[in-house]
Amino acid sequence: MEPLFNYFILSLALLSVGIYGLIAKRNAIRLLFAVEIIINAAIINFVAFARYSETPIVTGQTFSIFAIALAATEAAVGLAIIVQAFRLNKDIDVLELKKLRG
Amino acid sequence: MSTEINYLIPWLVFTIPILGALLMPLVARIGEKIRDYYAIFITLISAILCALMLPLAFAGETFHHQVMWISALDITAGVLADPLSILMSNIVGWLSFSIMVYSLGYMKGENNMTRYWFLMVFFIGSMQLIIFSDNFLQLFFGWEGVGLCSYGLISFWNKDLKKDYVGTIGKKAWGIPLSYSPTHAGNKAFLMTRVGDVSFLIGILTLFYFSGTFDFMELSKSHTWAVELAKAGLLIPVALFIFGGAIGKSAQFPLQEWLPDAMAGPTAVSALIHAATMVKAGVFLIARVGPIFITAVENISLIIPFFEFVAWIGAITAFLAASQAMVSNELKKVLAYSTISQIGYMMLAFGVAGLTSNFIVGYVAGFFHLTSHAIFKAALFMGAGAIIHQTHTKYLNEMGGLHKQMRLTFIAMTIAAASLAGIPLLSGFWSKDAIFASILGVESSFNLMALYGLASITAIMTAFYSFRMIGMIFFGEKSKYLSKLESSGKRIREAPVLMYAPYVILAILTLVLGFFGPVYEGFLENSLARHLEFAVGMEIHEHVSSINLIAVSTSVVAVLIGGGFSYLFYINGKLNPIETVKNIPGLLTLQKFFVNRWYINSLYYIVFINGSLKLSQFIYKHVEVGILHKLNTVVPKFSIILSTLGEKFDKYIVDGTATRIANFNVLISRNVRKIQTGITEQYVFFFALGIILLTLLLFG
Amino acid sequence: MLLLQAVFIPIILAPIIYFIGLRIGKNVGWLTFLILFYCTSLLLYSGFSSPERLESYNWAPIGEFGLFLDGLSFPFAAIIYILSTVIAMYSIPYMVHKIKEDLHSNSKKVIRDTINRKISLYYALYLVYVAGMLGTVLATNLIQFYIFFELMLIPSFFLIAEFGYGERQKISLMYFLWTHVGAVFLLGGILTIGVYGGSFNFFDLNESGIPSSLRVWVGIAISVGLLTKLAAAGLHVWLPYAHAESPTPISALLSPAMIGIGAYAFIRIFLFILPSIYPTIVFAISLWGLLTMIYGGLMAYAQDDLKRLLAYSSISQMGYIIFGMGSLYYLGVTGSVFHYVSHGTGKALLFMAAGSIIMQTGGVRSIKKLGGLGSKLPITGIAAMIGFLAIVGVPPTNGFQSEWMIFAGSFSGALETGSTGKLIITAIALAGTPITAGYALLTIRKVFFGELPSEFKNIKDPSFHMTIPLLFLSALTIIIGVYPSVITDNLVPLLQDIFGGIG
Amino acid sequence: MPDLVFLTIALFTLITAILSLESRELVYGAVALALSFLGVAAIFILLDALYLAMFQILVYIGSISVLIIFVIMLVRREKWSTIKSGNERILGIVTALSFFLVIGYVSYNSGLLSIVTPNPSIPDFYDIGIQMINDYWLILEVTGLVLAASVIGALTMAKIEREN
Repeated sequence: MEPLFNYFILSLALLSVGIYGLIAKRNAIRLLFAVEIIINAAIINFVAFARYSETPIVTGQTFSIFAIALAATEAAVGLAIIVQAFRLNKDIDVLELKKLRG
Repeated sequence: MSTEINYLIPWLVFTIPILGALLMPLVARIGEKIRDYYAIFITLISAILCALMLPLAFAGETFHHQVMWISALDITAGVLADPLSILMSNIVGWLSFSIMVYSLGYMKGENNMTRYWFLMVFFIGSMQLIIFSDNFLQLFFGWEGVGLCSYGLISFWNKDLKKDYVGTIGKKAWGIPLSYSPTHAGNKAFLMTRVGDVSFLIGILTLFYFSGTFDFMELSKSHTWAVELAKAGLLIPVALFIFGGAIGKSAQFPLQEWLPDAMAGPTAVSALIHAATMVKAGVFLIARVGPIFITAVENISLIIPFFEFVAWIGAITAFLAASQAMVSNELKKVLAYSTISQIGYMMLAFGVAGLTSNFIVGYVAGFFHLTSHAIFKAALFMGAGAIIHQTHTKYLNEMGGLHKQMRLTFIAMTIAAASLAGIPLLSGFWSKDAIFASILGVESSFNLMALYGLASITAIMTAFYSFRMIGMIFFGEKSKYLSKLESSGKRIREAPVLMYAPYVILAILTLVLGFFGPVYEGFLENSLARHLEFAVGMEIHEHVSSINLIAVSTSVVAVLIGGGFSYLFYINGKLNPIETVKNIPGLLTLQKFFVNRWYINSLYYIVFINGSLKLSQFIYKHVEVGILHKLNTVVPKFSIILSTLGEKFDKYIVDGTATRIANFNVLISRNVRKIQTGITEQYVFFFALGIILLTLLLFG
Repeated sequence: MLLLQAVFIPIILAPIIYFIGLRIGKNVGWLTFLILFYCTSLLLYSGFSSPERLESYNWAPIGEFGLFLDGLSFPFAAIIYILSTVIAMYSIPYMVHKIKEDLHSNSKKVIRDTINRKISLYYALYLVYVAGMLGTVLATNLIQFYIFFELMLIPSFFLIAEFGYGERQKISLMYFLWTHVGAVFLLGGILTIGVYGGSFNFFDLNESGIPSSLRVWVGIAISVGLLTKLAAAGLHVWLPYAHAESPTPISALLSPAMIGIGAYAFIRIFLFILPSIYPTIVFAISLWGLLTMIYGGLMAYAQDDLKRLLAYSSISQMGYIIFGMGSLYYLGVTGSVFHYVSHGTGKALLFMAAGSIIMQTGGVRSIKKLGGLGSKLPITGIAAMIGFLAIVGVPPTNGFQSEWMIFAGSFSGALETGSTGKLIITAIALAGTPITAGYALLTIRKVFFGELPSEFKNIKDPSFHMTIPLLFLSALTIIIGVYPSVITDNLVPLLQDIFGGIG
Repeated sequence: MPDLVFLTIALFTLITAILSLESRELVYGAVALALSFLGVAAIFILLDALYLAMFQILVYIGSISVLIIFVIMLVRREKWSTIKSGNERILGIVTALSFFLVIGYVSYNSGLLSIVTPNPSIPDFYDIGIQMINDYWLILEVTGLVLAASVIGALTMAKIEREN
């Protein structure tokens, strides 16, 4: 099997991709993609570290499941917001949505 | 000879009235008549059940039945039917039945009769509970039950109308009023007996620690507790604390002050509770507990001080109360004082029983006096009630010359009063004689002389006030009040039959008991002695009942002196009492002293009632509100003051500097504000940057 | 799951009750009553079916989230829920009356809307409040205990602030601050125990881990915290205000049910967790108890406001409980627990009777202005009489059973340890009991006896919502008084074991 | 050396992830994202987390991706193509790369490399259920509540629109 480090690097790479996406993109849907990627990176870490722990534990998987469920809700809400914003502004450029700032 | 009874009977004697009383409000819904008869019916059943147990008493046997009560503490409930309790329960049962019948007439037309019947029936149940209890805790239930009913019945007329007051309104001693509204009197009775009860509780709880039980039978079987108590030096205190309960309930010195005022209740109540039964509970308690203590101690001298105390309390109370009865102007109060005094006699007898070599003599004397007194005092009270009912006055000096109009009442009351005074061959004569005889058996000469002296003087006073009462009611001229009443068209006549029948019957019973006095005494001695011997385990010496000549002559002389004066003053009219008092120096002061109840009442009010109220007001004003509540508000106030001070400091000193700093801050904030773009990209960027820098710093 | 249901059903349903209440108005009281009735039956069933019941759930990382019903917690739990159930019913007419009284509007719609809004708020808070009390008593974990301790405090704060009399905001704040300061002491104590003892669970906690130099301070901190709750003399200032000015049904819960929880916590913590500290503080505790009972009683004499009098009487009764806790003998502690029950039923009866009087006379609270009500309000009068008898400790009410146990325990403790000082204290305490009888009788006499003021000619007993709770509690008071085994059977062996360990 | 299977899957996942962000058409991006999720699922299989992999496929590919595609279709406009990424792009690349390098370097130096062998016992998905119900029931319930709340929230937003 692989050493743990490889999984870690994969997860780190995905996280970096996600960060890049969050910084570089202005399209709200792309931002959502980036967030999902980051969550996936985190989940990989969870599972991998749990798998490689000295005592057998499943907590990593359990929490991954919670995380996935929460990611789903987040996606749903995020998309709803996007749809709403689009209908109000006819635009999903986040820079244009700045006026939401208090 | 063995006599069997159904084990349920003693239980039913008190559960029927208690549960029956609880049903009273429901029965009252059916109809008023049914409610009244229901109450009397329950009393009758209870009395009949008592009578069913009499064979057991004749045989001198004991019946004991227990059930588990508080299992965790191993406390049982039970009934103890021995000659003592059976005899007592018969007295209570039948007297209460007759008084209940009397109530039917006396209370006719009153409102709130449901409450009255409830309390009366509940009282009877509680009283029987006291009598049949086989342990202290259960006894205490009954003990407080009767106290409650007494409280409720004294304050029965709780509207506190002026006509229901006891005592003459406006009279004061040391600035303390001597007249009380019914509810006040009820509170007073409850509180004073409560003081006694607390002492009782201290006693039985300490006893409980040493013996681990409340049970009378167990206490009399095992004697280790007494040894340990004596070792701890608590034997006499515990006994005295228990006696404290009896002092409160039986209105003995120093807790006697509640009983005269308890006359604020309806007369039937006074007859039942404050003459015949409840106040005897204390006597009964001593009769229960005394033998247990005597048999428990190894050496009888250990317990002697307790009996000395009991005897002295009895003697002092008898004297004190009799002196007040001589001067009281209210008919019921005379009877109340007389009750206190007679109970003092009983206490004296039980106390003396422990001081003599032969316990049974005093014991029987006390119990004999209890019986005879219950009967004739109930008769006297009921007669007095009838008179008050017919003449609408409670004052003796507003009566007079009634012997023609109320012939039956006159005869019945005279018999009862004569018995009270100790006229030979009436029941009171025999029982008092027995007490005198038992005092003569006292071994210590000082006690003998003093107690006998006090008892004899009291006997003189008893005869005096008995005949004074009869004289003032039935003889002499009609008072102005009565004449006025008659001229206004109101005729004074005999009370209705429902009322006079009970007290006439009781008067006849007094005569009968007088006739068979020595026989009854012998019977009592037999069954009680057997009981004490076998159930309690006491050694009883054979005692031959005989008439003690010294005792008889003392009591006859006492009657002659007391009765003679009374005759001259009130019946014959040869001497004018008012003039006499005025003429003999010192007598007026003495009279005032007696009328003001030896100022004991006022003293209690000043020290305890007003004292605690004043103390409470004082503490409330100066500690609670003055300190604690102030603290409660001072702390916030102080902080507010501090903050205002701080504000001033701010304004004049800090502000100057602060303004500049503030301006500078505004400058910064304007610039910083630019950072808050609301653009996610920038946030993420700085976040990532932060993490990178942090990692480099920490691990790089 | 029975106990879990009993605690959490009310909490979960509280918001739902609020929204339902907005629609159906005062009838939401019946819904609350049913919920609590169900929970009470669960509780009583669990209590009577087995002497001990433990429900435990993992609650990482703090420990076990447990609900524990044994002989000690059962009397407390049962009284809390029984009282809150009957008071839920009692509150319906009272709160409607109270809200109307506070309202200055003639528009029917405004009145109806306000009543709906306020009464649903009331019942929602009420549910959380009673569940918080129950949770405190059933907790098996110090942290859990503290959380519930606060959970009962916060709704009661809002209940006073929103529905009280007089300067209610100020008073509720005072109440909150005082009890909170107490709670902070308590928190300090229990955190110390938990940290040194190795666990926050009652059953795993090891007392020996606490350094001996710290033990006394822990004991003092916890005692002060709990005695503030119990309103011991000196720490009682908040109580008369809070109890007198809160809406009467809440007074009827605050005073009998809530403050006594301090006693539960005291017994649980000191006897079961810290038995080595307990003997060192008992003398101070009984002295404090004595002071409290006499002080509270004397203060009650000086009151004219009916509810304030009852509040001071509560202080005095808490003195009895504290006194029993300091007895160092199993019977005394039994008496304390029992007295919580007696005081619970008795004082609830009194507050409810006071509420009935206040409602029927149109807000008269001054004893001087009342009188002769016995004939007009017979059921209220009987209930108040029984309540007072329970407080005074007269058989056949349960107050007698608890009082004799307290004093027997105290005597026994004193004789066992051979402490003369304690013996004297106990005698003084017993001699002080007529004080209670004094103010009780005086109040009865002034309120129910005597002449009826003319303005009360036409009043009568309130509706069955209020009389049935009164009669029910009266019956309960006497039943427990005659048959005390329901309380003592499981409690006494438990305490005997404990004291076997200490002695 | 990394296993060939792992390497393939990892590269696939990474490339599709980058594609999902960089594709010209948003729809393609969405498809690429779905593929990336699939890659992650494969990683899970490598890690012996079969149940999780199935869950990942069900939730991410089956629902989230589909949802995203729907939304994209709903809001399809010309304007998207006009949304330009300017300087941010370079900034993003630099940041992400430096982030990767720094964290990678640090962790390379940490003891992470020494962990090579996984735990011999393969966790059973029964255990997940047991643990979830026994230890984390509260979290489970809260998650359920959050789900419900989000559904309600999403619906509310849609509803406001309709009223307009």
